[in-house]
Amino acid sequence: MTYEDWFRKDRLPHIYCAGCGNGTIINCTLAAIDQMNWNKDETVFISGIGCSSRAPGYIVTDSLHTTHGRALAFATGVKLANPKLNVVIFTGDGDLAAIGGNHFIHACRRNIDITVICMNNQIYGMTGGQGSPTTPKGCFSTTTPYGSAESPFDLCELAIAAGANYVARWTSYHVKELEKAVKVGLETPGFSFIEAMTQCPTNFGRRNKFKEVLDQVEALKTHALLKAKRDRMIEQGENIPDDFFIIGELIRRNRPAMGVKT
Amino acid sequence: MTYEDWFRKDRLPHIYCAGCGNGTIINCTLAAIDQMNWNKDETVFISGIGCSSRAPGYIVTDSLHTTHGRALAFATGVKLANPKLNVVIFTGDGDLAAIGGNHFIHACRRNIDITVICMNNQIYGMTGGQGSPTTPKGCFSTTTPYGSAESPFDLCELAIAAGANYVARWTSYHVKELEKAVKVGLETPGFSFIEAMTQCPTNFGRRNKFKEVLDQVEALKTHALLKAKRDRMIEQGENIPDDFFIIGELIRRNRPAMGVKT
Amino acid sequence: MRHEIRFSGFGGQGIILSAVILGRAAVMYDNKFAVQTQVYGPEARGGASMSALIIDDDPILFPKVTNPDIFMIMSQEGFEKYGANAPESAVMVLDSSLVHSRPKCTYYEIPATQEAKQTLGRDIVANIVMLGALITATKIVGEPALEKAILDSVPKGTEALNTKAMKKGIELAAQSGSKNP
Amino acid sequence: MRHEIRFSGFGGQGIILSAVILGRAAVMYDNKFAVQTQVYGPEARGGASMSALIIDDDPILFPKVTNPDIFMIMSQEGFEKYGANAPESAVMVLDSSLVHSRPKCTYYEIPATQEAKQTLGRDIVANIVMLGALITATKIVGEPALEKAILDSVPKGTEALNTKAMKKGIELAAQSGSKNP
Amino acid sequence: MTKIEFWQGNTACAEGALAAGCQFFAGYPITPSTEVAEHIAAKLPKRNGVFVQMEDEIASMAAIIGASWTGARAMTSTSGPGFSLMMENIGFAAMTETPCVIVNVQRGGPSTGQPTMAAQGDMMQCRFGSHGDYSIIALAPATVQEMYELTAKSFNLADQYRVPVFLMADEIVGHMRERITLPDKIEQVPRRELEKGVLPFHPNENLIPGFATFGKGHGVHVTGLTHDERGYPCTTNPNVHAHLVKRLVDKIENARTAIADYDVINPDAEKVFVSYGAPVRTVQQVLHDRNTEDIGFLRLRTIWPFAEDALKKFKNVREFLVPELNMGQIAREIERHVNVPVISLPKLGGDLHLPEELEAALVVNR
Amino acid sequence: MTKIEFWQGNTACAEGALAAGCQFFAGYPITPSTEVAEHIAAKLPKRNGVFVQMEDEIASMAAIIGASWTGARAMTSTSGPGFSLMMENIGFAAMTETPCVIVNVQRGGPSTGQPTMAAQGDMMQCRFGSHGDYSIIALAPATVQEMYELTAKSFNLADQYRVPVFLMADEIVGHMRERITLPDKIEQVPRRELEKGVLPFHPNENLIPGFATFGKGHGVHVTGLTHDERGYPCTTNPNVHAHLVKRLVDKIENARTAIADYDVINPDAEKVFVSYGAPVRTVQQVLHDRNTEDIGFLRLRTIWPFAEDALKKFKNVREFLVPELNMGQIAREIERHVNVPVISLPKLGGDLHLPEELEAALVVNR
Amino acid sequence: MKLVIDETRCKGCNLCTKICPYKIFKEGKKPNLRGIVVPELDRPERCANCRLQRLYGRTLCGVCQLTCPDQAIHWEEEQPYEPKKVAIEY
Amino acid sequence: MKLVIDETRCKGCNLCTKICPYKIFKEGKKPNLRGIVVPELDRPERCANCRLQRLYGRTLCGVCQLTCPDQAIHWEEEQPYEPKKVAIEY
Ligand SMILES: Cc1ncc(C[n+]2csc(CCOP(=O)(O)OP(=O)(O)O)c2C)c(N)n1
Ligand SMILES: Cc1ncc(C[n+]2csc(CCOP(=O)(O)OP(=O)(O)O)c2C)c(N)n1
Ligand code: SF4
Ligand code: SF4
Ligand code: SF4
Ligand code: SF4
Repeated sequence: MTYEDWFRKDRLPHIYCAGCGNGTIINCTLAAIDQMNWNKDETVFISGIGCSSRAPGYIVTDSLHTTHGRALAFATGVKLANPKLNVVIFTGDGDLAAIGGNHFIHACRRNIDITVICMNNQIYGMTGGQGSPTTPKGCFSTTTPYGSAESPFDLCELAIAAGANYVARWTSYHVKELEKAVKVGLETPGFSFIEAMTQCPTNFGRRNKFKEVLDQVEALKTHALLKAKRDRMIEQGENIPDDFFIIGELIRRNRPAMGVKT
Repeated sequence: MTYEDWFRKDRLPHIYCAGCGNGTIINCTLAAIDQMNWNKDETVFISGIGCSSRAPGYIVTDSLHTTHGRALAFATGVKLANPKLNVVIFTGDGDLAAIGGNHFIHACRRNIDITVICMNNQIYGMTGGQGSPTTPKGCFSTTTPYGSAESPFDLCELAIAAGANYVARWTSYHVKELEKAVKVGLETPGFSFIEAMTQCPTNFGRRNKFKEVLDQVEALKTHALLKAKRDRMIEQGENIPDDFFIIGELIRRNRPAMGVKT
Repeated sequence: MRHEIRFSGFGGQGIILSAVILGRAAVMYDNKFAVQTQVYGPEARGGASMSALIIDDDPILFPKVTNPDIFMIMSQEGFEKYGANAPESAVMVLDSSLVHSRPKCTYYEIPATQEAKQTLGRDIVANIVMLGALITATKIVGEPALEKAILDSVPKGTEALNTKAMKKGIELAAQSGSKNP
Repeated sequence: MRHEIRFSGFGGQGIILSAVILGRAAVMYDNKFAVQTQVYGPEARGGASMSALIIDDDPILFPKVTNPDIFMIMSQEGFEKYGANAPESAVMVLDSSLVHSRPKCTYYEIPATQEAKQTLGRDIVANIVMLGALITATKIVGEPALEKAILDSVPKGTEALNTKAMKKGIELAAQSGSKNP
Repeated sequence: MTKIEFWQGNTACAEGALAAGCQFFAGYPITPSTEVAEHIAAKLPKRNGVFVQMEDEIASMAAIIGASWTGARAMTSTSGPGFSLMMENIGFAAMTETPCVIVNVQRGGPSTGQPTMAAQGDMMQCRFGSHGDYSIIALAPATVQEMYELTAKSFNLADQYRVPVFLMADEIVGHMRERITLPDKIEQVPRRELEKGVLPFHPNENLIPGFATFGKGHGVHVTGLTHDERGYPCTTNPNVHAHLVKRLVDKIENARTAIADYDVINPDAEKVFVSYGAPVRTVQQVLHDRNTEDIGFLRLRTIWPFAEDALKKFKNVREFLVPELNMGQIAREIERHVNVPVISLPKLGGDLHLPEELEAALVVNR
Repeated sequence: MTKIEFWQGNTACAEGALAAGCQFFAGYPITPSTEVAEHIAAKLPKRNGVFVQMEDEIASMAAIIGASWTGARAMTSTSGPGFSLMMENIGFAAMTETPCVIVNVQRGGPSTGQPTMAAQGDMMQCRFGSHGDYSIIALAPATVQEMYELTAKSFNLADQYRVPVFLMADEIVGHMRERITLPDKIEQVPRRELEKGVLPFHPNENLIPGFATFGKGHGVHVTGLTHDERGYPCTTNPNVHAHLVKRLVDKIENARTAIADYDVINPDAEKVFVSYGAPVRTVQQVLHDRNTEDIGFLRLRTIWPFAEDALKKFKNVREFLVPELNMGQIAREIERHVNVPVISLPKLGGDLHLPEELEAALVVNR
Repeated sequence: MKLVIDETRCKGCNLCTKICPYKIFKEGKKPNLRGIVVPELDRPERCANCRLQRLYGRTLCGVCQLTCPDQAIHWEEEQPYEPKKVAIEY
Repeated sequence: MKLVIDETRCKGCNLCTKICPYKIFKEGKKPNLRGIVVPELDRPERCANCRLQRLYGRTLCGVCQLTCPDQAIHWEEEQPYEPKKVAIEY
């Protein structure tokens, strides 16, 4: 068996634009899941609304494509009602952190035993490129035509402050690392949050000087700073540029969790 | 002029139970405001729903008593539409952190120039004593009849992770410190968050072995740990008991803010 | 026969519990019908609390008390708000340790709070004293029914105290007898 | 006279912009009425994109295109989905560099993409070439109107290129002339 | 052996749910419904069920839908403001045909209004409060007994029709305590599980598809987007949408008669009361006090789908009188179906109509 | 000097708002309304107004209410799912009499449904979607021209009646581009500011109180709780509640005739179309193609309060035909008011009724 | 300056009895007409604010006033003004 | 093992051309029938997985497959199986 067996092949190709990183992240997630020896019949994928949230529709297991922002609340119901089910959530930055922010922090607080993969493309893809709460300052979108004036969230910081047991960030470039992080997330009891920075060539790239898909992937790669390196830089009093983001495992702990399979 | 002049005297006494700390926190807030030389006509109090959220109704200025959890979203509209107005929000732990959690983190992220006073009584007072997202583990409420099984939020940590410029925590016992913290909050541009731990004798105290109001205030006092002391304890490898909470100024910084009066 | 009973006092006296106990006695142990209602809301905090009970041999249709014929009043404010207009045909049992006024109807003066504190050592059972007096004054439910309903409703370990309180009420009502204005 | 025009091609060809420009030309510079509509949605991603335009001398009531009499087709998939059923009375302008099939109606073969890339150096203006051809083939709006509408709509600095593209289309249509199946 | 109790309406509701096999409750406190949640919070854990207090009503509604897909009988309870917040996910439940029970103990609105006072102001909202066209089932209890029975019945209807079912109570019925007789056993009509080989959204002759419980190997995709019978999104084909939405509506509206639960009293009368919920009690009192058969009474327990046939049972009716604790919401619906005057008798503010008030309405000559 | 443009409906809506002096827009993207927000995001900052993208639709609705209390003309735009989320705060706006404009570019529901296809499925929801009794104003544009004009008009109505006003557009009207003639100037009817010495919720003869703008020294307390004329909570007095809610409803319903905006065409006809929004266009086409006066047409621009008097203008009517992009929501309302058959002509799935379809409905003999 | 408790506002919570550094507030004994047991003042002349407010021209200590949840504690002017002569107790 | 691109899935994003450590994927030149320019394979025998998957009994490298957003890259069995003889290029 390989991870390809988890795809609902009759629905491929998916609706994602050419070069969209969402497909990559689904691959990495399924590759991790494939290593878990999970029963397909006991695995459920859940999502909200957005390009990213279409992912469960391409996977053969039971899946629940819900309302915008509410995936984690639905997932809480599924997981608490039947802890035997393995529950994995796909979400986007808008879905998770704009309209869904409250369910996000509460699911972290409850530390419910699910794994959340956030495809953070820093934009609302599905609706055509509006600013999201992770759009970097100064970036362009259809609702920030003069450059975004608001500060973005650091979703991982938020998850940590709210109580998640496992938090990691990688990018669509770091496929192997991402796969591994998802696997650790799946293995860790309690709430696991994996943020995957990814390219949206259609709506982010096009408006922010990334002519080609490859340019945006390159930018993700070059602006990603390994946590260990960041820590070293801080120690040495080095300056960390504003537009860098930290990648790596950001927390792994053992707070009491809810809905753990017994 | 004294802070007493800010009360809408025709509405006193207020509806709070005997011994409820909310009245104390209103006093401290108004005492701080009274020092700001603010024009009453340019000051607006806003709140959601809950005992705590009734506070604006007792103050002579314009005030907006909104829907449960939404005070900060309403406040965002008021402040952005007219930055000349000084905007202060009263809220409760349920209002702010249960139903209102998303607006809380987004207001912090935007770092909008308002001051939020959260009367955290660790319970839903208005509806008769259900558990809230700040009810400590093991505590009793009408919806946690076997002791709360969920982990509570640390609201200050959350505000910091989300981006607030000023964050402090005190209690209804520390009236002078609270007054001062509110004042600093009012003076700091951007989002200021002051968490005031307080007693709800009727709904928290009664169910959690605090026979008298005084017992609960005493407990607040003895479980409060000054930040400086906490830092010292950590340094010395001392153990901080689970049921302690940190008081003091927790952050003060200068991230870019929105809606600042010009 | 439909009887409408109004209970009033201040928060913490167990006004609502009194109505619930009496209703329970009627329904569960006297095989009657009863409907209990009360005033909710933050406005009920602090001020006078009120509860109402209808007891009838037949199913109760209209469930709200509009013309109470029995009153149990445990505070002066409660009297003013909910008892002062009692019609002459009514019967009122009042806690004479807390209510200064007197109604225009037949009434029983029961120093319930005082007795509860002094004789029984716990003012919390004043309402049970009042209930004992109430059934003595009105025969609205039988003593065994009331006693069982009380025992169903009070915290474990306080059964004896509460039974004693009820008996005390019965005794006080019998002693004092009814008064007319 | 009501004319219904259907535009199709793939994403990125500027199919929708073409319809908008033509509508704008009719309304703003030829004082006609026009309604432009299109297909939205994620399902429109990747596959054939479609836009429709009605041009009339009188106000347009029913706003949807049901019987197009003019087609501008820029991809094979677009032809199959939106052009294959064109009635014999229609006129179709097709990008012969990308559309392999031919319709049952009168048509113009315009190698727009090829010309845009080779002659004009930017395949992005293929749709403008097509528009030039379209008005030549149908006289649906005048050339000055189209030119102004194009200049209103294209990015600053590309005006000359776009005008050239339009002229190229006019030229190609005139050269190739209409074909009948 | 039946059992007598003296229960609060909200307690009876909670007990009715437990008796019906409710295994999952998610809720958020709100007056005057909170006692339902509180009672269940105490009882459900002891029966191996799950009680969870969510962060808000949106999440509560989401959680019960999620739980329902694992096969659990799931419920939430709320009142006006919370009900308004649930609207988006109620539409999702309708679209995905998720069985679930929503209790609304109605209070005075609009907005925060009168939190502790009774109303029936959400009767149109429960039918039309979410966007788009859909149908639901709504019941209204008038006694504590019915709080118990109709709650239990709600679960059966939800499972049978795969639809959100609303128990539209009011503060009076929710908060009063009264005598209740408990039946020995509540009949449970379970959901029909999807058969292997059948598409997950392929309906049977009653227009209802089998339920593809999560974890049972169906590999079902559930989405709030317009979907075909496989459950796959299909959002630009007008026929698929029209077909789906029409089925969602028809499966309920066609079953109108089967779902209808009402009493027809004095069908030959010329003046006929129509009532549901707490005002039923006043009408009953009026009829009892008059002790004649000249006044008719249509007592509704099912509100939606509206039992329009029941109106026709009153052959001689010259006017319908409709006392409601709102501005005449169900009176509006009655107006659609009859050609005689419909006299709305609205009462706002929390008090129940007094028998005198209804008597007075009877003597007016129109 | 008027100006011609070739605009998209959503652009025209945004421009209409700007022309009406909209100074504050809070919104959250959603198809098919997003272009309204996008256009305003580009334009408003240049006019010293505020555009803010909120975290969700609940917050958007809250923000425009907050902004409105500072005196700003404030608006949001959304579609079905977002509209459902706004319901609680819409009730708050109604209860606190806060002028504001909500644009709903309707798409196919229920739930996520058909995000890119047209519908008119939220017509009942905009009237009844929040809990409790209240009234609102709703307009429906059928052309790009009306997207502009009725948006502007919405602001005037909102300020005049102190009520949330809904522009109930649909995807067809919102997304199509068409010719539009811009008037020189849009008349702005400002709010009436509260006079000193008058209680902030004391109404004038039209049942409308003066507006106590924040920052102007009124010291007003605004609450969604039932309140007296001082604005103070008063939640257990039935009279205060009944009086307040009745006024909130009456101030709109009594002004029904003043607010009504409709065209009566061929009033002597026996068969009469009633229509609003995009289907108007098909009816117009049918009437134009027939070129006779035998078919009547009531073209509604105001939907709520419902212009029941307009129905009476058709003296010879034998049946009303109501084409709607829903299951017959406004047809329901018409049924309440007339005694002739009301033929609902529902169309779901996103396509507009074809002229042939309406022609066919005309020839059916009932 | 004279320390007073407003009996129409006090709800008898007794917080003042705990927090006054001079222990000026003592639990009351008898319920008033509203059924509330209002604290009694024990030699209020010892209050720092009573004594020194005039001198410093601002509110001193004031912890009881800030703490009283029911806005029941304040100071009234005394006529004629007499500087208090009680020594501070340690 | 044989590396293949599924032309019915590939959308021509060219990510594979960037991330393959062996530079096996080259930008294609001609659009296919769907209008998509699918990359070409340059000496795919060099692919680590092609060569060594059988040997190790698990997928090796596989970065192109994981990265391809359109699930267009996979390996097919070759019959008969022939261990590749191309040396690894550094
Ligand atoms: C309640 C509601 N509001 C708005 C929308 C419209 N909407 C659909 S997807 C989306 C944003 C998605 O952004 P994100 O989660 O970042 O996902 P992406 O498409 O970028 O993967 C929005 C606003 C909706 N469907 N429902
Ligand atoms: C949408 C909505 N849900 C629920 C409620 C009911 N409600 C009123 S106050 C409250 C909790 C208040 O708790 P908190 O904010 O902690 O304030 P406190 O009363 O403890 O001061 C709740 C749940 C409501 N009014 N609106
Ligand atoms: S819009 Fe962006 S996120 Fe959505 S499929 Fe296209 S590239 Fe991916
Ligand atoms: S219930 Fe608690 S929070 Fe509310 S007024 Fe009483 S003591 Fe204060
Ligand atoms: S603190 Fe205030 S309310 Fe409490 S007892 Fe003292 S004076 Fe009275
Ligand atoms: S990465 Fe996949 S979709 Fe992209 S060009 Fe390569 S094979 Fe095609």
